[in-house]
Amino acid sequence: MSFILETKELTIAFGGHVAVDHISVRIPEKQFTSVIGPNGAGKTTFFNLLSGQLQPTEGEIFLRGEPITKLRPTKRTRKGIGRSFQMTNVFPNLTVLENVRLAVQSRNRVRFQMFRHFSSYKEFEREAMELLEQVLLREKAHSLASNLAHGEKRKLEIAMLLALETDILLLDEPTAGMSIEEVPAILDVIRSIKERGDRTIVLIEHKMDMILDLSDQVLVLFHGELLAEGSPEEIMQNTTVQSAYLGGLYDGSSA
Amino acid sequence: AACSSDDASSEGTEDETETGETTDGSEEEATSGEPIKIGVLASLSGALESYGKQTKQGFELGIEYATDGTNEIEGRPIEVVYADTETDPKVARQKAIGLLEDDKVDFLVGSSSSGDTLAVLPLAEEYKKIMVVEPAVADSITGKDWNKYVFRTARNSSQDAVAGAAAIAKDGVKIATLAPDYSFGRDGVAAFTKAAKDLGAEIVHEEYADPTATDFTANIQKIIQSEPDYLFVIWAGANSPWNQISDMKLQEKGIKISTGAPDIAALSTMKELVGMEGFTVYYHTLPDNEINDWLVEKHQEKYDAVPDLFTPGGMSAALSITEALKKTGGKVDADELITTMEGMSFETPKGTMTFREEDHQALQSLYKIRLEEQEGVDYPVPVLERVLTPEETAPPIQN
Amino acid sequence: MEALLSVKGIETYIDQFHILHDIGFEVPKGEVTVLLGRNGAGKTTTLRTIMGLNPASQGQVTFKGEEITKLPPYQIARKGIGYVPEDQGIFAGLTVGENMKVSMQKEDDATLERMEWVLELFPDLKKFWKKPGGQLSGGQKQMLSIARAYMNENELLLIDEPSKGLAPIIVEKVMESIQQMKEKTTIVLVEQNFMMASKIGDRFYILDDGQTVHQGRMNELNENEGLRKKYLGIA
Amino acid sequence: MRPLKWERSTGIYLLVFSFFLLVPFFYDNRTILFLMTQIFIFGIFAMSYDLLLGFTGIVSFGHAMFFGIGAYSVSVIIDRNEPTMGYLLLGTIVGIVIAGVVSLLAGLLTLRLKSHFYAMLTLALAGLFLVLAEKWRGVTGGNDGFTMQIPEFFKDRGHLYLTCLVSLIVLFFLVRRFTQSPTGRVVMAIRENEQRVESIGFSIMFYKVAVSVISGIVASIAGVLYILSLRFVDTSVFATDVTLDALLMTIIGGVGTLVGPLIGAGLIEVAHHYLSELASVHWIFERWLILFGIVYILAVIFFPRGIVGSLQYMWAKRSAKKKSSSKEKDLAS
Amino acid sequence: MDLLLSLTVNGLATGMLIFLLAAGLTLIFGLMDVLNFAHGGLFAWGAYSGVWVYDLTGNFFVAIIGAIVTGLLLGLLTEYLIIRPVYGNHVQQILITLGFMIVLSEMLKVVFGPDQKAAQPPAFMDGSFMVGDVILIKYRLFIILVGALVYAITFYILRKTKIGLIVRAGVMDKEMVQSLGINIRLVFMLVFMVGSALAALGGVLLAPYSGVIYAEMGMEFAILAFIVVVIGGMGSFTGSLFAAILVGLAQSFMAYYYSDLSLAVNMLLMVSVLVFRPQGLFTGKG
Ligand SMILES: Nc1ncnc2c1ncn2[C@@H]1O[C@H](COP(=O)(O)OP(=O)(O)OP(=O)(O)O)[C@@H](O)[C@H]1O
Ligand SMILES: Nc1ncnc2c1ncn2[C@@H]1O[C@H](COP(=O)(O)OP(=O)(O)OP(=O)(O)O)[C@@H](O)[C@H]1O
Ligand SMILES: [Mg+2]
Ligand SMILES: [Mg+2]
Repeated sequence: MSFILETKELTIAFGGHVAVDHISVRIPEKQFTSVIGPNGAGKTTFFNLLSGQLQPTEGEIFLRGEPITKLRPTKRTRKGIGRSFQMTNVFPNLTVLENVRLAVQSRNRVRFQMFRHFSSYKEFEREAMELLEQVLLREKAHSLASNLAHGEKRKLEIAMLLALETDILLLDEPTAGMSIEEVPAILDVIRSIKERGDRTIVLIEHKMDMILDLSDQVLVLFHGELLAEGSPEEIMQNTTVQSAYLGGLYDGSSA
Repeated sequence: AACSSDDASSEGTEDETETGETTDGSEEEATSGEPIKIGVLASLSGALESYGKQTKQGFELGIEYATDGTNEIEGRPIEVVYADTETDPKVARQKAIGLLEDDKVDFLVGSSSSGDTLAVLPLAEEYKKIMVVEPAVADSITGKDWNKYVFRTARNSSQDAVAGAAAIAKDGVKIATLAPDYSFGRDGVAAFTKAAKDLGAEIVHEEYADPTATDFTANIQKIIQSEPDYLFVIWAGANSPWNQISDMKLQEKGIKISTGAPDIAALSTMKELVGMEGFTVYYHTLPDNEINDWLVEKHQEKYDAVPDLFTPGGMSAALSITEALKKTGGKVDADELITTMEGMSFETPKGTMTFREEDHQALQSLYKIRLEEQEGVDYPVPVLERVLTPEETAPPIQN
Repeated sequence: MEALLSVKGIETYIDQFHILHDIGFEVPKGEVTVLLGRNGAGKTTTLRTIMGLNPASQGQVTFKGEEITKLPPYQIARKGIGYVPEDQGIFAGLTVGENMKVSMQKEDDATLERMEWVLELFPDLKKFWKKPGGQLSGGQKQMLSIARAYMNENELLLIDEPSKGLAPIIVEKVMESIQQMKEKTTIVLVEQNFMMASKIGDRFYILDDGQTVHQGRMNELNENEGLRKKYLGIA
Repeated sequence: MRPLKWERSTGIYLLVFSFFLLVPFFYDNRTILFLMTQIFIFGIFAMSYDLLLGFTGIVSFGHAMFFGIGAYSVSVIIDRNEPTMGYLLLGTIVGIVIAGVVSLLAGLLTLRLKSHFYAMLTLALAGLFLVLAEKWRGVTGGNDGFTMQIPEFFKDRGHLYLTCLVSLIVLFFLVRRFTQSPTGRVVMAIRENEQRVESIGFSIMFYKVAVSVISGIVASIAGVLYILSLRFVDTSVFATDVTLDALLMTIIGGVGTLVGPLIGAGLIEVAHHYLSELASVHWIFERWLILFGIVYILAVIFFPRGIVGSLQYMWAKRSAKKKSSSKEKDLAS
Repeated sequence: MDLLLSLTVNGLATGMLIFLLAAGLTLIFGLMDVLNFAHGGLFAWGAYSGVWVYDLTGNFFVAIIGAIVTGLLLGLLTEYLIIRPVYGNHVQQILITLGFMIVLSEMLKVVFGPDQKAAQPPAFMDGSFMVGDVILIKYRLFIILVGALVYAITFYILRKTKIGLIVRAGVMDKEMVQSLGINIRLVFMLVFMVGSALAALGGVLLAPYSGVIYAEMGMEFAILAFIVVVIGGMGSFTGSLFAAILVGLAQSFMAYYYSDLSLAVNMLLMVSVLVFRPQGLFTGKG
């Protein structure tokens, strides 16, 4: 198994508070890795370090063996690390379609084209529409992103990530706040990517059934440290994880 | 205005012969009875509003005086159009164009700020119309940026400076200056320094302050250290250093203050400076002549106040135009007017003024004064020490 | 039992968009009423309409027999209605402590007591007392938002998706806390976590496209698979 | 659908512009032509401001700086040499280069930081330029300023009018094309959410600095034209008032609409012109500036998004209503 | 040594004066995040009404109260008519407050006339005394005192009450604050009124300091106040105080040692703060 992403002693401290504490992990290529851990364990921060939103105080990050620790988010995205955000993070006063189209445009590396009209890039629009279709947001294509309901924004977030077609997808609680009826559709999208087998997916979730269903590997963070690492089944059995994270709700396999 | 000097009347005859040569009877006919239009540019709003209003009121009274209330010169009625420049060169130019094109004025008069005036000067040349500058002071108006259509009834910076020097400079007197750090202050000090040195004085220190400053103590401190006999202040902004000069006890340290006395509103901020020797352009009690008496009386009657610093200027501008028109027989041809006005002397509330031939700057009297407290007046009153004659205050020719 | 809150024939517009068409439901005192529905069904807008944040253009909201439809939000809040918004509404620049302080309507013993209880419930908040709210993790923000609403003696709490982003163990705590409060406080809950909704809910309403399309007691829904399938698409 | 709509608006613009192009051929009132010229010049200037504020979300409190740079470059170079086209061109180029360099530096220095640093830095820089113009008296004449000759060609009222109008048209279409290009869209996304733009793979600095430079250059061209129309320069071209004018024109017309600033410039100049004339109509209007202030206040109340912005909004609202009501009908039937 | 002392005292006094001018803006712009270009107008109205009351009563303290009352009333009016519709929207704030600024300063001319007016300190504060070779101007000492007092009171209120917190919270999320049962409109209105009253106080205190008041003074000083608020770190009262004193001292020392640069001193100061401490001298609260 080859590893696409690797961190070495990755650490970040905010003032005195060490949010990510010497984490060394390797993310296997084209596999599905989940990250779980209690609130405030450092999961999102870990993502922020991987995608370059934050600079580590210590440690290094490698992408396919190449150090990327110092690169800005832009560069990392172009090198193939795409992410979605836990707190919805879209372009509020642009339409839904335009939000996604910008991501498509970025993937197509149309960056400094100043003299052609954007609408002459028909294929971008078509692609964006297809993505919106996938995440059940087609109807809202021409609404402003700020006018979406919460769950709809989450879907848009995912569509934007998919549009980038990066090799690595970092998903931060993609289905939080999504309705019970619509989660399956989103899960299907994620699953189909997984099944295509050409992408590396890293997922943060608190919904254990999803984790169990999808993951090849699970990382457990706790107070910024890597508490455990292993297959989903192993993790579920881990008593520390149970008491610190799961509590009583997942003692068996409740819905 | 009947007592024009001889050379003026001789010019008058010259004119007649000239018109005689180009006589065109029908044109003569057409012009008479048709109004003569004068466009007056002034800051009627904004920071210089009160100056602009003084000019305007003075001008109105000037026309009234010159025409004995008939508003007619040589059989032609006079129409005056006032335009507000808002102390913005762009607006000044826009309004001037409006006056020249739409109102078809024959003369331009103005304006309250040097910038506005400079922006309009080229139009005078372009449209071949006489422009009488009042009360803008920048030397460059009759200097570098001058053209032959430009006449100025206002005194310029150099005249002020010369007058200021004449008021205090003597052999061996040590003088320090304080001025705002922009061209008005810098040019003024340069001219003052020259004039003062010519009179034998020594300039021991030149201090420049931020024109918008509120705190002058550091500047004053430096002046104190230079130990002058006099501090000559050139100041124009609304914020003023007077309070602090008195707080810093300059007078007690034997440093006498001198400056140009401003308009009445600003005089009221100079209570601390009673006893000061300086100069002024005008205060209504200073000139002693009929026109001024008339002005004071009329002004009082009409506006319930005495004329202020720039009121006689406005009047002088009007009088210079009417005088010239009388000489040309009501004709407004610019070239003719120029020859008429060059060297022309005319009577004003400030006595006789003469347009110097070389740069069309009106030579005029200024007044050496002393500020005194007076019963019933809530500001220090400029009291005449000596009239500084036009010859004495004649500035260098700079164009 | 008398309804503490009743909503009748609500029509709400946001700008030119007609969002709610004829929403109506009753919230009996002492119960947990759950609003269910797809994304964009209008759940959040309903809560906001009750709070006066998106006032209804038609219809009535009645609280304790008094009409509050047209009141400004702060008066509605002062009548004893607390609100946990969907986006948490944390004041990012204020510390956790300041966030709590701003939300206290009174600073009496009862409030301090409740604060102690809340901090025990969510020890993280105590730990990060001086941290700006904006720097908290997603789940911590959610805790803070819930904690703030618990600070006042409310008769009615409107809670929008409390479990979102919370670790299972915390979800459990939140559920417990709601159970504990039920004696004094009536609750309207919007919740996508069906497990949680079904465990603590007494009564449910299903919204779709700005309308109430179904209602009933929670245990009916728990027992009736057909109903669940029909309205929620889950077995 | 979209390109079609775009074609139509271009057509309308062209129609309006060509109307203005014809004006000097049948209407020869110089006052009005001068007023129109000023509108075009300040239209260009306000448009450059809109590029910053409306499209990129960057606030500048010192935009006058670029205007002044253009103005002084041309006037100093012409004044020191000959009033020929060659020197005019040279002055323009010098102005553009200086404006470009200054905006580049200002952008590089502050655009990494939160937006109001750019505002503060430009405010300070504009202040320093003003001091420079004041202090470098030998060249600039200080606060009094100086008059200068201009090439014969521009002394003709019609020529000047047409030059300003043509510059406006060309710059307008260029800038508009820029805002509608893929790059322009990225710029708008930056306005919405900078951090997110980075994480979809665009580097924001490049875009922000680029906009800052383009805007500075366009503003300096406005400064050049201003000098041609005024034939006089003084330090007031660097004054905060000039920046505020651009700001007001942009806001009144509608931020982020590009035509808005042009209409705003027109409205403000025309209102100014005619309101100030009121003063001579009746003494009651002596304080006509109050009316002018009230225009601003009313503009915010009746056109909260600016004139063009509010019209667009109302238009969108109406079509949305139509849509939703037709949808309701569908449901009913 | 005497020189340094004298420059320092005078710089300090100027700084305090600037602080008084900026204090209101710290509340309105720093705390409430309202870009109020009409602030200078409130300030000028304070000066004019104060001087008017002084001329009427001859009592300086009554004049101060008069100015404060004017400030409160104008603040009420401004908030209600002008600011209320545009909270949270800087773009609209700029336009509407600039418009209102014009109205305010023109109204000033309508009511008090267009001329500048003289203003003198009351007799007991007029003049100066010498300590050694250092000249201490009485009125400046008074300004330092009032400045310190205003700072202390405002600081105390912001620290000890929830008002500061509520305003900051209200700026961040108005709806949420309301949902917590706070009448944020009322709070904003009160704070705005206090800010205006502080502006008016600054105005009336400036009058005898510079000896003259004029309608255009508002805009001139508003820009200075704005600079102070920004370099002080938006919304920080302590920051504004320090920034103002820094500006005062810099002006004083520059005027003495490098008077050629005194035109540029504010701008240079601002540039250096932007370069070396971009977040402002102090951040946030207090
Ligand atoms: N910018 C920041 N400044 C200071 N502290 C921070 C910052 N970002 C995160 N933290 C702290 O770091 C810790 C980890 O936060 P993080 O967002 O990574 O948690 P998480 O594991 O994603 O939690 P959750 O499941 O609640 O989203 C938290 O205690 C948080 O308060
Ligand atoms: N500000 C707004 N302007 C226009 N439309 C809006 C606005 N806010 C919400 N909507 C629309 O109103 C509908 C209802 O939104 P609401 O937020 O109430 O849904 P919800 O049921 O809470 O959804 P979710 O489960 O995703 O939170 C959605 O279709 C949404 O797009
Ligand atoms: Mg997280
Ligand atoms: Mg919702």
